[in-house]
Amino acid sequence: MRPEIKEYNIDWMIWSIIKTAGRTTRGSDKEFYAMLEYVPYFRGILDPIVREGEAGKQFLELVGEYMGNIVNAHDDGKKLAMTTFCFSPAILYAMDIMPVTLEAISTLGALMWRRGTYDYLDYCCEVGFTETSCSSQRGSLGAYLAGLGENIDMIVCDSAGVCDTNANAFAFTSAYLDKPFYQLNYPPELVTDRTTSYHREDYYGLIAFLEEQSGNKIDEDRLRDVLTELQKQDEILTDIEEMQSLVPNPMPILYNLFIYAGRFFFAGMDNYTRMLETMRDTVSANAAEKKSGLRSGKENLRSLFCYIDHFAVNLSLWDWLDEHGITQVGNILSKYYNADAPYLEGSREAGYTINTENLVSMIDTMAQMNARMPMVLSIRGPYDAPYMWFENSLMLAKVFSADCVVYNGTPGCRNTWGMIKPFARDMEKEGLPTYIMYGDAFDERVESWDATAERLEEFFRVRGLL
Amino acid sequence: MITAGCDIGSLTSKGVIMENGRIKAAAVISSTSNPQSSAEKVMNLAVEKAGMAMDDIDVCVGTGYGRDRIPFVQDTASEIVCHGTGARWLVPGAMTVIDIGGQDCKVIRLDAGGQVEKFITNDKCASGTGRFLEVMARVLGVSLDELGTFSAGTMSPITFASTCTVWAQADVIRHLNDGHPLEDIGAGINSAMANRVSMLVSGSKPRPEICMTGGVSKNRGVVQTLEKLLGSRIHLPRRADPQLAGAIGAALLAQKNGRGGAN
Amino acid sequence: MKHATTAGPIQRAEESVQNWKQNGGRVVGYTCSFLPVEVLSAANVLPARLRGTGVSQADIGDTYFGPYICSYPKCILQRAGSGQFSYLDGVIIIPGCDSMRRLDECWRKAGEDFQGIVPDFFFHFGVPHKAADHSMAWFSSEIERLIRSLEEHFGVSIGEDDLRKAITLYNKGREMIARLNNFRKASVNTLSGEEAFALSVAGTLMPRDEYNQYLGEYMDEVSSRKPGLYNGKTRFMLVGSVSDDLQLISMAESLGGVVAAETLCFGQRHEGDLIGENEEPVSAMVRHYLDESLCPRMLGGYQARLKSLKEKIEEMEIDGVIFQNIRFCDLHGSENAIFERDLEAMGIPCVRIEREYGALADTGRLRMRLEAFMERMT
Amino acid sequence: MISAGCDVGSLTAKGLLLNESGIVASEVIPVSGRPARAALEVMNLVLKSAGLSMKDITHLVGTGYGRKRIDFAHSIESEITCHGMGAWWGDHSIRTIIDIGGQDAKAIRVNHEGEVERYVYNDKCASGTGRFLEIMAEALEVPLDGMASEEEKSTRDVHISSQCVIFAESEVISLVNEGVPVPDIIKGLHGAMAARATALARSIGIEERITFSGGVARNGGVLRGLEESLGTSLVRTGSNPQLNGALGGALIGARKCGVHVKPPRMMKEEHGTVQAGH
Repeated sequence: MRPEIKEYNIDWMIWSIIKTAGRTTRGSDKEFYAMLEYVPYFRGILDPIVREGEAGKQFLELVGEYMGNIVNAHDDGKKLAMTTFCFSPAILYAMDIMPVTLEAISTLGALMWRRGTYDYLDYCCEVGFTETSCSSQRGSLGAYLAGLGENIDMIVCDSAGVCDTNANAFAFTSAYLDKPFYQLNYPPELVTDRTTSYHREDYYGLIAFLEEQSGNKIDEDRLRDVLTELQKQDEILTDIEEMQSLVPNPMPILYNLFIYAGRFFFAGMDNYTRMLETMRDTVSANAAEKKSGLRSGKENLRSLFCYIDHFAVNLSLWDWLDEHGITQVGNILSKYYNADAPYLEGSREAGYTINTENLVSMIDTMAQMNARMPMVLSIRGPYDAPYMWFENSLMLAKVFSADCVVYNGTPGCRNTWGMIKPFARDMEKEGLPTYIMYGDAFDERVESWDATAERLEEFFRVRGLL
Repeated sequence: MITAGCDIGSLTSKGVIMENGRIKAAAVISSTSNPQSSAEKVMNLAVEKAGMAMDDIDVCVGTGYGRDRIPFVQDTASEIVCHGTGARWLVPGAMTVIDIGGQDCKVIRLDAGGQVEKFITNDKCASGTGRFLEVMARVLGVSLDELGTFSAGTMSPITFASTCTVWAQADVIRHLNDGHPLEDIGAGINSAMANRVSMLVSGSKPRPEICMTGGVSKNRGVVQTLEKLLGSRIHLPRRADPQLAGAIGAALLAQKNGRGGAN
Repeated sequence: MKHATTAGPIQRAEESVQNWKQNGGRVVGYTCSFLPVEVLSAANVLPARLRGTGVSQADIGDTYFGPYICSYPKCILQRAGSGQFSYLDGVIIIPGCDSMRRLDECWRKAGEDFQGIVPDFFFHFGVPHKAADHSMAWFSSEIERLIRSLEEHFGVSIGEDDLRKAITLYNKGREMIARLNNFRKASVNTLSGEEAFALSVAGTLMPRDEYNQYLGEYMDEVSSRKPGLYNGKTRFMLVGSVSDDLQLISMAESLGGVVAAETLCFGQRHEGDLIGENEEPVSAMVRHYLDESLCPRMLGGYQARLKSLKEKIEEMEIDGVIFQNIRFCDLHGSENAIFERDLEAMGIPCVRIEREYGALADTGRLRMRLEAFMERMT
Repeated sequence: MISAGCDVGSLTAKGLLLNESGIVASEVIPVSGRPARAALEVMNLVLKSAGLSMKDITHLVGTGYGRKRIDFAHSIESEITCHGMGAWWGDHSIRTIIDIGGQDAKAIRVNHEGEVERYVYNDKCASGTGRFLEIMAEALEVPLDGMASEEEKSTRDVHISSQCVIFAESEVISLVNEGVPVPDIIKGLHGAMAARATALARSIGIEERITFSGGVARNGGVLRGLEESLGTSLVRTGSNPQLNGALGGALIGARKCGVHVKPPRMMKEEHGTVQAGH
């Protein structure tokens, strides 16, 4: 790691950048664009976000608030829990614990910095965490292993049984930094009784752990507030998803990022609800005019990203798709399987239902909801088993009438790289052209974005999609 | 006593003849596919330079990939020990040795007495080896020495896929096609290399003085970037060609252990 | 393989699998040490752990697995695809790690291109990553599910007594292996690591009663050896990823060391301690296989594993520990790093190697490391 | 009508001219330095041998790594489309094309019109590309073109296990040091390459018949290895497999001028073998 990097605290660094970025939008457009001249690289992310208008501004504030919470947690007498994107932070907020979500912070670094998060990625390998491990954690984990982040009080992950390298990153950290550790572990099936009760039991274990580590007892009213807010958020999401299935898709492409980033940051918090409301207004306005959400206003192609997006180097992926008139009808990160979701028609049992009647019903709700988080739901079993990755992706492709499927992940993603080839073959048999991207969503050194984009365009052209 | 060290590497073979801790003569040739003939070739060359005959050598120690097929040695020792010993002689006071050879990259930590305390070698993809630079230089159509002059001093070294040597070529070619200046690409290659190596070095908890041996230590670009990444100075051998470290170490061991060899 | 003595056990075991088959016996292959083999044995089905050895090309493995996957499951799939497992009456896939659990899909999908490589009995056996009460409960329901499907498919019935008998039978072998390890102690030192490992590999193939007898005879021979046979050799312990052939160990020993202990994804780790014989068999197996496992997939168990590693090092008077992991094995790879950190701090020399599975790739580099490691210790 | 295909790869540049009745002329030169220059060089060369000049070309299609630098091209096409078309043209029964070039390997499936149905590039690793063989040939001190004939002297199987090119190289070197005969090592290398290419093709589902294209297809050893691991004999179109990219480009160029150039009469298999083997 470069010595100069050792001078900075990662959380504070990202926080101050985002906070400042948030302020830039307060002046006039003229002022804003004049200011952009002074941040030649950072404009690559700031400009597109701000161009999304109110929702973009709210998103910046959301991120700023999230990072602020981390930086100020200990001063405010709150504990910090290191966790993973596919773990719903709602329970932490309900217990007044602040989440430090590695993948979210890795993403921010990968998006914002010219040198990405290379120093942190590599530091993990320096201390012996295998370089074949997933870059989504390494991108920020390196900072915490090097003592360049806020001091973590506890570690919770929910990827055991779903993704080894993810879960292993947290187990490694707990052993390396000697921090208390709890894992939610998922069996290779979804809706059987034994598994439903496993979800529940495991979640009670989590709550016991959180109570012990934070010294806060779980509070019924607080949990109810959070779940009621979640209910609202799910309803808005359902509305948006209904409209996403229209042709053309009225949703601005960057909203995909806003939806899941916001959910990973602030599930069950009202600031996220406000952003969703703004977004719903825009989408329905577009829908009313039968207008595509793309900047060009013209939709040439509908793509389903069956796994994750590409985060390295600003917002290049979304810019590129937008330029080419390709809309994104979602990816594995942006669907949460509330039983009322439009895509669960016919398989409602796969979803969760929010029940705020009493503490037991609410904890049960949390457990079943968390069991349906991105990746947790569909990567846990063989991809061709009921409710798993293939069935899910195919269902989404149909409901949102996608023309093609694109896989993007990281070389560290053992669980999908172990099955993506047959998965793609089966998709093609269903008549859906399927493309496998070989880059790394968080590390441009694996394949430069230009090379990735060139291959992507080649696929769309050669397969006659564009 | 006159001793010799013979280091048969995968790409180059080196021979050194020493008398009482001073180099009398040395030779470097590129290895043939037959280690035995490489060894004979290089030693004859060294002996010739020293103006003596093979029989004048009291003890000869062999090292390197081909060490077990050198006919005329009394004893052999691993690259690690030889490079450690050789580096300590080349840079007295060296506690951490970075040796980048053609096929691998070693980091050796020595104790005060010059014994190997801990070592790491590059198991991963080969982008941290001398071969990486050779392949890249060829793609750029420049000499290895020229490549070495492309240091991070240039304005914008290009970031490279440091994951696969040969794959990185695709990127190099793409940058060439996009008309990027050679210097920037070259600097990028050197930084990719340095970055790879720094991961290995930092992982070994280096202690000063840090020194670097092996052919790549002649590459200013790599050394400078590496110093920047490690935040500490890297000492380069002056007493002899840094490529000879292994052979020198072998010759020194030969002297230390005398006839009959080590163990 | 070099000496007949060490090739013996594995060859012998492979032969007895074929004999079992020829005498109309059923064989079910499995992929990981978390399977309670006693269940199969109770059904009079021979459990044979699948090995990936002897594979020289990965054209079938690479067709279905992606590039960033451990070479071990690829080699198993390669053997399956080329019909080398056609004698199996069933396969049990255990999601020991992400690479291994995808053998499920890849094997079945390969069956679409290569006829007859997927046996009718193809079972995905789920194993939790921790040993809490509820995960033990789930695991025992999974064992029950396995029992039922075996009964159904093979038309057998597996009663509590059958399970008890099987447990007793396997425990006998476990006891003997424990005694076998005494010959590896510095004070006795009459058994090479290569032999010991060959014997434990044989244990994952042979019918247990036959194995117990064979092991007994073998030990009689060993006990007749002159003590101190391997004195003066550097005493290694080998730790980490799967290794189901002798090459790695025999190389370490060919350099003048003796591998006095190992804890690998394959071999003795499977045996572990005895299974309680006086309690309800399923729950006894659950505790043994889930609670007492030393596999890094049991997340959060680092301290316990470090402890047992230290004990082994002391008991066997180990001079140095060789940590190895197959590329893409993150579970062992990264835990090896912390082991190394903590053991070196206690003054125990360690070396860490990353390698490819199978016919030892570029032996040169491996040898160089091990030689240097020995030089460091002497 | 004269249509041209200019395929600027990472190691070589190819130029080909086509008229209504078939191939007029073709050239292959090594790429050194800037691709733009190589493109111009090879086109001038091929025009010269055909006694034509740039302005005689009705439509020129550029393809290959350097395609974006070919400023005199009328249109640009992907290597996939060009190699697919070029290989299929030689024999319309071809449905799967395995192409191994200097920088990458691809498997392409085409329909009865020669249009691409599915394709895949090699994994993010260079083993299994032309560069792999090149580096190995150097390590073994055998000329690249001599590899295939060397292999024929092989007596026993050697397995090359390392996935990484550079480590495969050090593996090869230690094999040599152990005294393993070079022909056996070469056979092992060819086998390893064939295995990777087979896996590539299978992953998109193979449809008969299959042909082997690209620079490495000139290596009879890899060809034999492929037929072995695929368990079927490959189509030898007789044309120089290295030229398929440029040929496909020229064919597409011709189609853009509304001309469908008739395929050559099928060459005799053994004649093809000689070609492919050489």
